[in-house]
Amino acid sequence: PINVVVAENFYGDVAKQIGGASVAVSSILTNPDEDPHLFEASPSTARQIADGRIAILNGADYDPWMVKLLAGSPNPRRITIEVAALVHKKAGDNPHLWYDPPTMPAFAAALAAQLGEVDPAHRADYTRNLAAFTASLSPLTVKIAALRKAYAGTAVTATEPVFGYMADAIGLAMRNDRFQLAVMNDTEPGASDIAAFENDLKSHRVRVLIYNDQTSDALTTRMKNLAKDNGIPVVGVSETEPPGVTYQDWMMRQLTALDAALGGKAH
Amino acid sequence: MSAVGLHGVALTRGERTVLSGVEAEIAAGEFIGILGPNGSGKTTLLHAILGLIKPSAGQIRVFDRPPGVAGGTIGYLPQRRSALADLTMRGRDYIGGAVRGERWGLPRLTAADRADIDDLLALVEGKDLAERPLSQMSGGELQRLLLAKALLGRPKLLLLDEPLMSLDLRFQAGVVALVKKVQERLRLTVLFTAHELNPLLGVMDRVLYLAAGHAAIGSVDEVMTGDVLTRLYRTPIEVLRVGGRIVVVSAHGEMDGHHHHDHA
Amino acid sequence: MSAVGLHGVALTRGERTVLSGVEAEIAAGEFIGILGPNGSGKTTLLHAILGLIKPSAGQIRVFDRPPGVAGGTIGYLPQRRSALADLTMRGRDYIGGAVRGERWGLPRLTAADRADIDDLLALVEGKDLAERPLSQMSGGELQRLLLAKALLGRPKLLLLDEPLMSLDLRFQAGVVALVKKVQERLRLTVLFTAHELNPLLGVMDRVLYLAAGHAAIGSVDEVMTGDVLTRLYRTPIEVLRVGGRIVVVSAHGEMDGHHHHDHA
Amino acid sequence: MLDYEFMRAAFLAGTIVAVVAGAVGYFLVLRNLAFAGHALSHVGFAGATGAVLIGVAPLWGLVVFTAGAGVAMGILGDRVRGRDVAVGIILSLALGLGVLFLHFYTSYATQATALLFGNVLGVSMDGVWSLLGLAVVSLAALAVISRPLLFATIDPELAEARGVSLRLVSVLFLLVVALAVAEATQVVGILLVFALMVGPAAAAQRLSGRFRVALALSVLFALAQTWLGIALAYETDWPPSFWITFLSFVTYAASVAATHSWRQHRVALAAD
Amino acid sequence: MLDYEFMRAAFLAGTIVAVVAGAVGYFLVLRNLAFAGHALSHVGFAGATGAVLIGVAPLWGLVVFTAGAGVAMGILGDRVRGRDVAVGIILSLALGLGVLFLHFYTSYATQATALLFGNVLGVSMDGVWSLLGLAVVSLAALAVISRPLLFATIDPELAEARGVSLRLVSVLFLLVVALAVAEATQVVGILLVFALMVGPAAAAQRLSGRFRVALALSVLFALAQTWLGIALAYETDWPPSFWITFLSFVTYAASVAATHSWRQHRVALAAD
Ligand SMILES: Nc1ncnc2c1ncn2[C@@H]1O[C@H](COP(=O)(O)OP(=O)(O)OP(=O)(O)O)[C@@H](O)[C@H]1O
Ligand SMILES: Nc1ncnc2c1ncn2[C@@H]1O[C@H](COP(=O)(O)OP(=O)(O)OP(=O)(O)O)[C@@H](O)[C@H]1O
Ligand SMILES: [Mg+2]
Ligand SMILES: [Mg+2]
Ligand SMILES: [Zn+2]
Repeated sequence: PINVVVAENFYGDVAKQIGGASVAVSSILTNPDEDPHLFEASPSTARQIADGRIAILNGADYDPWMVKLLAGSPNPRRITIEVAALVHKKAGDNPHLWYDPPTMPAFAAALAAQLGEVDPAHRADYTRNLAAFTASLSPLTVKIAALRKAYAGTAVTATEPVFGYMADAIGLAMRNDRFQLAVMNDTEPGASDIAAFENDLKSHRVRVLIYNDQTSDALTTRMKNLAKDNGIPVVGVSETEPPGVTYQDWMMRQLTALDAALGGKAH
Repeated sequence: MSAVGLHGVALTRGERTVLSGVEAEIAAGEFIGILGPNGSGKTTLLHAILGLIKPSAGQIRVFDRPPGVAGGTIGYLPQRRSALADLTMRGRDYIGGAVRGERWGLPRLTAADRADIDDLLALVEGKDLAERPLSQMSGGELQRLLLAKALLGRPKLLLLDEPLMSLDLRFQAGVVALVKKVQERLRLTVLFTAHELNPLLGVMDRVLYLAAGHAAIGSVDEVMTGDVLTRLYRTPIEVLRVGGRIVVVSAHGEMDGHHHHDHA
Repeated sequence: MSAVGLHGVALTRGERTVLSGVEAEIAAGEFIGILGPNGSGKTTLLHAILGLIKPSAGQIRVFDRPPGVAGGTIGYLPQRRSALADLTMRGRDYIGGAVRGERWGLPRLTAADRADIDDLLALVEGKDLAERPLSQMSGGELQRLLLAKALLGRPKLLLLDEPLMSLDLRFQAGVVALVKKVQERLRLTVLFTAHELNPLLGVMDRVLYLAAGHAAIGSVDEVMTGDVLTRLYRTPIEVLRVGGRIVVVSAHGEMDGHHHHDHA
Repeated sequence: MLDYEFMRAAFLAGTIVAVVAGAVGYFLVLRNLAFAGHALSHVGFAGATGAVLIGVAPLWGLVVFTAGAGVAMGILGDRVRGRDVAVGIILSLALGLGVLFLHFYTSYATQATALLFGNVLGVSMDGVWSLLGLAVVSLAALAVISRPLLFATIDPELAEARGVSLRLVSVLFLLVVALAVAEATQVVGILLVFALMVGPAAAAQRLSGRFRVALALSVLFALAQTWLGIALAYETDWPPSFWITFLSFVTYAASVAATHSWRQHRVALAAD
Repeated sequence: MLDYEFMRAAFLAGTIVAVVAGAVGYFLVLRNLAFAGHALSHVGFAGATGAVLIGVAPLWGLVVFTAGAGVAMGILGDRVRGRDVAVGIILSLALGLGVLFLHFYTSYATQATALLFGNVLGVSMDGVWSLLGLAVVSLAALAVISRPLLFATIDPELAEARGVSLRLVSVLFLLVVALAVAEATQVVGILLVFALMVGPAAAAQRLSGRFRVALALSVLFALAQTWLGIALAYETDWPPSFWITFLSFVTYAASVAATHSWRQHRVALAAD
């Protein structure tokens, strides 16, 4: 089989769906929010990268360690797919690209094309798998359109910009961007940012709080509690794919949860 | 009562045996001068009496108990001190920090403690040191302050390791007189190491002398003879008796750089 | 040539004026004893000559240049030393670390440097110190090592701040004789502070005495009289002449704890 | 400014942390242990990671590791020279263990990392209460050990001779530091705790040679920096940690400028 | 094991870092500056963040900030007592500035953090070359200052009297440390650099009182730990940093057990 090594598990999941039995996918399980003091890949990870025929990473400086590991094992035959480049995003942009609806189709197409070149014998399989994958995304597309129709312009807020692209796609009016940016950048939101956030929750100016379950600290936890106290629904989203579900299910669950929180009006 | 008993004591530092077969019985209330050339083990012996190092042979008793348990009843002026030079604490607080320092609790000073500290500072003529930071004191000023601290808490046994170091003649005489006075008043036992024999002559009860790995204790008249001291220090020393006082003078001999000086 | 010139020098530490109006001309090759009670400013004066503190008035010249530029030509034994006590470096390397230490480059020792260090160690009878870590030396052993280091690099001016501190009689006599020998051989200028007058009597050319904020320089015979010293130290001091030698003896007076001792 | 509950909580939490940090910091600086204070905050992280790995609440791992490291530092380094090295070695080892624990994660270590970044503007009233509890415990422990601690710090030789175990005192003090750092860090953040421990105490010790006065000044400076820092953060909308560390720096720099030895050093420098 | 280029690069990079860290670490430990070494690795991050903010390459910010902090530490703390505090204050200030810079970000700070992810298994051959360049520069600089550095370290009073500027030496040395830490950290990771600076040097100084021998031992220990650590990592598939810090700890612990003063300390402890 073709060795495919991916930085984040959601890309790995999609790579499996496209490659099927003729690829061996290894996802490097790393927490995106690790203390930089403590991040380190193990030798087997480095070996997977060295042995990988195709390497996949998010880019936009979301996974700089992957860039280094790739540079450490130069291989002219290896094909590297940087998702950010496919969707024309660069360092400094919101790196949570996999929440942007156009990202996965673009990635899947690029991967299928590369696999076809690497392994022409199974090119037909890849093309078929790509078609199946694209088709499987259509419920998501439908759901997003429905959400958009029902809730475009609705004010929501979030503790972190993980869900940012999806919120844009739905047309939600995302508030408190500066607060989210500060949390993501590991700095401290200013007093006015916190005040604005609290006011939004207390005066019900937002309908939903989108909350990153994977990175919570005292401040974001307090915001979650404040939202609950004020009867504002909290929708949990996660930065990476939970075990045992596909990308499509993962996204659909989150969208369904959002819909439920907003009143269940999207059909 | 015996203040310090040394029975067949051997002391080792690293691999070297510094002293062995030390036998001495020091009675409560005695003023003992500990003499001996550099490296003969004066400091080592005091450390052993404090319980900081264990004898490799023999037994040490302090007030009929093992060393190290007497705690607050021992006053000590160490020869070496850890970095004091840049401590900005003033003299009075430096002494105050040692009051009942071996007990848990807040470093509170009672009015009696304060009066005590004032007394001690007055004794060492250190009233003006009370308000000044340690980092700004001259060597001799620091020495006086440390002496005051060693006397804190009415110790029953006072171990002074070269308390005359850095002091001028006036203070040397003063410190010796002061220690003698305190000793007599409180029936203190004093072990006093020094290289300056002169200031100690009038006050010592007995001399403990260390040399060549052995120790011997004797009266002043037994030890303070030219012959004994010359043997002890291995340099010509004369003991002169002038004007009713004993004066120890070293002859100004050249030091022989090629002769090996044995410390063991 | 004048080795050290002090012209109307005033020295201040913090807010206190330690010395003022100091006038002295020290010729190259002289052996000067600097005497004075604790806190009289001996160390301060040496610091000023080294250029470590600037005079608040007057001018200091060292070999006709401002202080602080002479660099390698000055040997110095400081009275206070930063934490040496726990340095595991052995004696020889400790001295070697100072060889041409003021120049950039690797700390390489030539065969000549090594021979030099051996000579110096032999001079202070410190051959056995060469291989031992500093943390395991007695106070006097350390002192000898530091003296050897001060003599490194054939200095023209040697400033020794209480080099006799912690030394036994044998080594005191030895160190003085050694410094004298080196001084005569190399026509060295020596400034030597001490509290022990006896060991210096035979070797000093002149005495610089500091007291009550002032300094005066004079011949040994001028200063070494009971009257002058009694005034200087403010304690009864007798100068006895026995067997052709001058002996300075302090009378064993009680120290008066309530009398204010003025340092300025 | 005080209309918002988060501002009230911030002032309260800041006040509590300032008092603890000012008092503990006085001894920390006197004993030259700033490094240990900083290192303990890293160590806690490794502990939290390990705890999550074996399925225990991260707070436990944090406390156990920090306390263990405090004990190890105290035992290995009761002398000045050894201390710096002991802290460095234990810091390395703890971070190494943290890396190892993370390696064994099959899920994401979010729970552990979250403990690291407190924020004084994000303190809840619950947080204030837990801080208060911590403050009472650590100040009480400090009060109990303070006399032998002071003694052992300014005169180790005499203290040892009087039967004070330098090692025990050193270990107990580092336990107090560990407790203060580990818990306060979660609520208000590493940066703030550390800045409040070192700056005020160092300035206070430069300005006064009296034990009581310097200790009081240390606490006062810490309080002033915290209050002013939070107020400035509110006015400028910049992060409070920045303002507090900045004020800490300014206080220390002012104390250096105000004391004499600095002027003398300058002369010495000019004379080289 | 050496079939993989990343393993070859790891051994090469590890070797270079070990030599530099062993040599620089010898002086770092002798001067009791472990804290400064650690702190400098934090400081660089604030610089990188600031650089990105004003649109400069983050590496520049990292180097400028680390070097600046090294200079400031050297100037503020040329005496033992002041040093620890100076490092702590500057560390706080730098972290505070880092938080402030991040506060002004209107985009995602990923670029600045990207610099921090050094990893010995991710070293490219380019990285090896740049490390080699760095190693040559810092070892050359260390060689130039080493004589006055040693002098000023073991005998500050005499050195000052001989015209050595303690401050200048201190500043220059911290610049060397800053250079070594700032660059090596990006390539092989903070943890590894620091563990290799402290552990081997501390063990070497315990085991030998000879300058040359101890310096050589320090480098040798660093090399042995690195090679063995990488090999063990390959065999066990655990992270190399863990193994190297662990070996560093073991070496130091063994050196403590092997030297006498430890045994004496135990006696003193038992006697309390
Ligand atoms: N920690 C140690 N390890 C090994 N040897 C030591 C240690 N401390 C002292 N020594 C050695 O033990 C011997 C006795 O030392 P000690 O300090 O007791 O001498 P002393 O009589 O007090 O000398 P001085 O008059 O110089 O103070 C010396 O030879 C010294 O080198
Ligand atoms: N850094 C300082 N700041 C302020 N005052 C100081 C400082 N250093 C010393 N002094 C004061 O200056 C005076 C002279 O001190 P110095 O050390 O020169 O005396 P000394 O003659 O060497 O005394 P000793 O015989 O005790 O060594 C003393 O009163 C001392 O308290
Ligand atoms: Mg001694
Ligand atoms: Mg002096
Ligand atoms: Zn750190």
